[in-house]
Amino acid sequence: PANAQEDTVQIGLLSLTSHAPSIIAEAKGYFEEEGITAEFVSFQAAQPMAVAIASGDVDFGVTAITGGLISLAERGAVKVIGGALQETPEIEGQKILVSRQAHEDGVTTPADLAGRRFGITTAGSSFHYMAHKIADAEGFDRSELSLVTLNSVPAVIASLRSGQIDAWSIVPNIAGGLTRGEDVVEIGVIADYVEDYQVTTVFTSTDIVENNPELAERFLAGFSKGVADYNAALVDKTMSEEETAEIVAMIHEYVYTDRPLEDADPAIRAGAMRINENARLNLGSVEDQMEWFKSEDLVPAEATVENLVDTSFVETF
Amino acid sequence: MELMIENVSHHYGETHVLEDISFTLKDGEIICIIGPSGCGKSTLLRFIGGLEQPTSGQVLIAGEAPSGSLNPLTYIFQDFALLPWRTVEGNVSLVLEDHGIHGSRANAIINDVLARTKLADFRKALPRQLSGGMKQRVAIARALAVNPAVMLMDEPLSALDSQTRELLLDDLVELWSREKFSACYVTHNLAEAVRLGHKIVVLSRRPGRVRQIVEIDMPLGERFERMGELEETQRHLWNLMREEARAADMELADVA
Amino acid sequence: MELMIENVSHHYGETHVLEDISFTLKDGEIICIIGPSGCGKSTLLRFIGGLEQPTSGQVLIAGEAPSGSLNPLTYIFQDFALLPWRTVEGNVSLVLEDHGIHGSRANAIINDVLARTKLADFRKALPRQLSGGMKQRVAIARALAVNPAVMLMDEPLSALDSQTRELLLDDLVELWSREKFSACYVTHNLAEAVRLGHKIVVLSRRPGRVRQIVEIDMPLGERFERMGELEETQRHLWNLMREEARAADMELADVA
Amino acid sequence: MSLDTTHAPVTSAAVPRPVAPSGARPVPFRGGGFRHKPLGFVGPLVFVALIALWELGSRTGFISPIALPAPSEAFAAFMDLVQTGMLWTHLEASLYRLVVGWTFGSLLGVSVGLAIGLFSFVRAGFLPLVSALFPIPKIALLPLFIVWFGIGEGSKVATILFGTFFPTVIATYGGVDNVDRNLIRMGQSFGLSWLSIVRKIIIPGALPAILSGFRISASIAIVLLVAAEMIGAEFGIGAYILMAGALFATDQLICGVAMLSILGLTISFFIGKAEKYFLNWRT
Amino acid sequence: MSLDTTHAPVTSAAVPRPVAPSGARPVPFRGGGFRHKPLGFVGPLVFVALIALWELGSRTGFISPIALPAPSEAFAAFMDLVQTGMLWTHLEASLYRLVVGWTFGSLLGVSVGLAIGLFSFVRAGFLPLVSALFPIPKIALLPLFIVWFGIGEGSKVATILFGTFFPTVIATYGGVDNVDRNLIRMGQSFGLSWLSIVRKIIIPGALPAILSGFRISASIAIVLLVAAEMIGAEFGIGAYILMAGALFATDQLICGVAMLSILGLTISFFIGKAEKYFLNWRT
Ligand SMILES: Nc1ncnc2c1ncn2[C@@H]1O[C@H](COP(=O)(O)OP(=O)(O)OP(=O)(O)O)[C@@H](O)[C@H]1O
Ligand SMILES: Nc1ncnc2c1ncn2[C@@H]1O[C@H](COP(=O)(O)OP(=O)(O)OP(=O)(O)O)[C@@H](O)[C@H]1O
Ligand SMILES: [Mg+2]
Ligand SMILES: [Mg+2]
Repeated sequence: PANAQEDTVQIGLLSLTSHAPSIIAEAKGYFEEEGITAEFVSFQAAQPMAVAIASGDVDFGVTAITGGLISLAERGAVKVIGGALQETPEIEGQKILVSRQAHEDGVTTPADLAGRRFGITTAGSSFHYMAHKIADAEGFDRSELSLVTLNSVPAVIASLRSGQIDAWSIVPNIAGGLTRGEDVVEIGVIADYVEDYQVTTVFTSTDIVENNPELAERFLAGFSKGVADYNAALVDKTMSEEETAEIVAMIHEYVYTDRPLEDADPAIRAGAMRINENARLNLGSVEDQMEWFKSEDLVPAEATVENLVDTSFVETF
Repeated sequence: MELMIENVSHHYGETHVLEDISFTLKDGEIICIIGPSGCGKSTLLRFIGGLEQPTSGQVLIAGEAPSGSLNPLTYIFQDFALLPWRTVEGNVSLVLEDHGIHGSRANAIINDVLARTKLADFRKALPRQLSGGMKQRVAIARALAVNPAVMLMDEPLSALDSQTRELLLDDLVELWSREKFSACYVTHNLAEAVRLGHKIVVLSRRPGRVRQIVEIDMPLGERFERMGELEETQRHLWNLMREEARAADMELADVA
Repeated sequence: MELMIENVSHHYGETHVLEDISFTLKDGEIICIIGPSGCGKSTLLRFIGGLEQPTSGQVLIAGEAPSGSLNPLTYIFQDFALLPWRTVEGNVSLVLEDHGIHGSRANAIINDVLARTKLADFRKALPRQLSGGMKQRVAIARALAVNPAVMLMDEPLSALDSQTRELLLDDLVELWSREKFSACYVTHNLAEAVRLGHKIVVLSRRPGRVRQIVEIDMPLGERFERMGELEETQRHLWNLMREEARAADMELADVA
Repeated sequence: MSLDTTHAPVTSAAVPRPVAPSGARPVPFRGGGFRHKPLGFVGPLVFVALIALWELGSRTGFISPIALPAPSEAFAAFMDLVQTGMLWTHLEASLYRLVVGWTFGSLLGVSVGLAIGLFSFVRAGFLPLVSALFPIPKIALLPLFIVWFGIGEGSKVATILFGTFFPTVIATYGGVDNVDRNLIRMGQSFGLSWLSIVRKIIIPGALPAILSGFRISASIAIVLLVAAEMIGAEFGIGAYILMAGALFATDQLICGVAMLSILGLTISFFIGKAEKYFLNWRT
Repeated sequence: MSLDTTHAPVTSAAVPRPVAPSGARPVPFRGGGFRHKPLGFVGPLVFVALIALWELGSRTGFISPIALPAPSEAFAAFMDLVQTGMLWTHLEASLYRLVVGWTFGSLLGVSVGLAIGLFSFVRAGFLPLVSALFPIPKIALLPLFIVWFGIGEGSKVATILFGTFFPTVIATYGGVDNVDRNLIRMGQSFGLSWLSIVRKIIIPGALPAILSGFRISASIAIVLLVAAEMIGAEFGIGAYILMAGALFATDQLICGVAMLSILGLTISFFIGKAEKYFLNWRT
């Protein structure tokens, strides 16, 4: 519904394809249709983005559920209002990778990961969660995975390629880039360990949820149109090649900017994962993640899903 | 204007520095204070100038300072105490500025005192360009600029080599002859004391007590020519001090 | 052993410091070098000790150093040059260690020289605990430890107050009387020069030239008592130097 | 001697006392100010007052819990560390890195600094290099450090080593340059060998400067601890702080930061002691 | 005067020349060493040699391209920056942060330092605080800085401001403490007012220490640039380096690091000039 009122919102962005819906929505004028002028704020990592939303510097963002996010939600600063990236059975999902060295050493299935070094960015990150899920499912103790905190994705990549860590798990488009080289081998998929994993969510500040819920609704509306285009173009591939190329070009404005479009194009297209239509949220997955955070003492024991999620905006399941 | 030092005693913490010092500085008179190292001469001079206060006893002023004296009690320091970042001129004007003397009035004073100390050519020089003797001349010029009633001089020549010292001693005598300022002149050098002092106050080793006050009547202007006659006084002073000086020299500083 | 200074001239970059200096230091003789500030006295002494080399001319040694002399040409410095982190004893042993003298042999030497300089009680003291006079005594003890043939002294007393200077002057005369070392003694102080020198070399202002060599025949031991008689020599030297000293003092250092 | 009348010696007791005329007044005192009264009690007082105010602000909600946790919460986080025994694990890991990195950085730094101070050729060749490399932030090199030294202790120790090396070099050669030239000349005049002069005069003379260089390099080492523990550190105070930052556990963050501050003060206290001990010859 | 024979004045020309006996030999020279010959050419030579060796190592594959890019590649990255005009964008962003952060940090630091140096109460209260806060790595506080100062220029400038504030405080009060007490006493003895003494004696006297504090704080500011630009910076040399690190673009990384080094040298050159200008009164 077109709105007379114009609002400027700051949207936090990481240079990842999973943030494409916002980019598309902005470029195609979906936000404008909702009376929203979107401004993007780039971040190098999800954690500062969450803090920036808590402090009111940024209005909306998309990231994985992390300890930092839950911690901020517990303090009444941020709320998850929708879902984004999710593992679905029909689409290629996150991969489990090992270094060539480890592979030759006999790590050929995730069950062999016991006693191996698994790279994560920070404690309480999605990588941390996935690692423990693997351990739980394969039936070895979580402590048998030795987790190496490397603080940034590039550091993890460098460590994996040089064999300084044995394993990692990551979204398919990055995984694809790595396994194409010599140094990294894929040994499994996360979907086998986490069912319908809600990888990333849309979140905003509690202030907006409480005092300006209508803005959040309009944002989600614009965002959802971006999601629909993204899925059509890159996941379901139902769009014409021409339109798809246009979408890819839009994404390239913010992602893989360091390479020319020709090089970035395949990287953007490869292994795109589904983003939930209408920003639907898999509450079951969220609950499972919350349980895991609590079991690992990464969030206060009194943390609840109710404090984290506001279910009034989107459909949950 | 007269200064009276009355029963001054002083302790620095545990150290007993001065004990019951009394003497009077009359108008136009130069008193030399001599005594072994560490006997409290500099401390005493700081009391006289009001820079520190003694544990007991007091320093009194009687009579009015001459009109036009901006700073009746004026120091000349052993280490010159010139501001290294100001020129000769700037160092003199420093002490005028706070009395609101600027511009041509200041200029006139500066010209006058630099001429009297033979520094007219060095107005724009920085202290680092000057020899020790010249630096002390600047300090004297600065002191003259405030028209002092009493000059308080703490070993003003001891940082200079002996030839320069000789030259400045002559200059001091000449300055005094023109304008009879009073002065308290602390020194280790007995020759200086007998050249300059109307009275010589001899202090004992720490705690400093007045051992003797020696008066010399010979006019200052004649003393250079008649040094031979003063030889005996000097020897007398040396005999008074020799043992004390030796003992003071042999003292171990009790720094842990 | 004799030292011959032959036609020594020197430039530091553009600065012409010394010009054609020649004289001879005989065995057992004390030569005093006087001259205005900056005329190159210290520089000349460094040439004599082999610490620097003149632009032209040379310094020659004739004859053998007395046996047992570890360091024939030995300095005593104006600023004492004691290692502040070594005790009195350690400062003396410093100059023995490099000659392989350790343990009881070193101990015997140290005992001897400390006794001769009246320092026996201060063996374990650190320099910072000592007065200036005591520090210079340590430096003298250290010099005596190497049994020098010639002592090279650069204003050894000028950092001391005049009473201490007087005391040390007596000690130097006493040391010389017991053991007739030769010495080159640089000083600004004419009184010191006439008290200690067999010959006094008077240098002119920079570039330093020999203006005159004055000989004094009176035995050193008698000079303190007969200072009056030396007054005239001293005055003669002062007349030689007065104008030059004044001009040297008035020089502006040409530091930009 | 007609004019020169030396009075008969009079003892101090007999020195005539001046009698103050009626108009006499004390000399004005003008030596006040510019001197520091020791007010040791004020420091702790200010600390306590600040912390009390902060706690009060947090309790009343004046200070938002997002902006800053209450000091009591930070203290609770500390007690947690103590009770779980993690304090020692973290401290041990960090101290190991600090000690190894700092020791080797300092040893290397002192050696290179001495060489620069003693040999013209080394100075001319290395000094520009040192000046050029000094201002490089070590944190910028972390990606390379991972490649060069791996993600184990190597890169962490190397970060600290590099950080401490340069200031030590600079302090050391500065110290050598400032050794009293007269002492060196004295050594030469007594015919001391080159080695003796270096060992007995130059090194002790440069020691004060070297020690104050240690003070600086120690504080740099602590600052670099966080950067060093960015790469694959499970334990360590820096890792603890980074984890607290990632989880936005501000209580733990403040607790970790306070630990670093205390560690810094402790080290500087010990260096102060070392200075007292080694430099007791200074006035 | 029988024994005291002053010879008739003889001019220097007439001074009898000693004649060297045959056995005479020159005094042994022992003043060598411990003096620095200026060997200005060696520095650039070493630089050039090192870079040539490095290039050679890279070309021949002796130095793995993962470990270190060839200098020529880093230079190519630099030329890229120049050609795309990004150099100025990055430089401008970084310089703005440096200048603003450093200026305010220094101004505040000098003011607080003067207060600590002049007033016993301030000293007793603040000095322990300064010592406690100084060793805290600013990077540890980044999460809080985002909350406090936002993700805009605020937090970047604040990082640099905090980093420069403390060393400036310490340098300044140290400078005030070291002002020759005799000069202050001289001022008092001439009856100068408190303000005159502070303005005309204490501040100029502390200036050398303050300027050398600036030198330190400037290099700290550069080191902190990378940390500051970790938070949501699109442009800036630090951001460029971080981005290069994230992409493992080692050529860009080395290029950025070299730019920081040059920036550091440039700033220290200018501070040297300022010292020459303001402290020309020093010997
Ligand atoms: N501010 C001070 N605090 C403590 N002790 C002091 C202080 N000033 C001086 N003293 C001590 O008081 C004694 C006398 O010092 P003072 O400087 O007055 O002696 P002096 O006679 O001038 O010595 P000198 O001849 O060496 O100049 C010395 O022992 C000195 O250590
Ligand atoms: N190493 C040096 N390099 C350049 N110039 C020097 C050096 N040493 C001394 N000079 C200059 O040489 C001149 C003579 O110096 P020297 O120290 O020998 O004089 P001096 O007669 O001992 O003076 P003073 O009486 O002040 O001790 C001075 O002008 C001095 O500045
Ligand atoms: Mg004194
Ligand atoms: Mg000299």
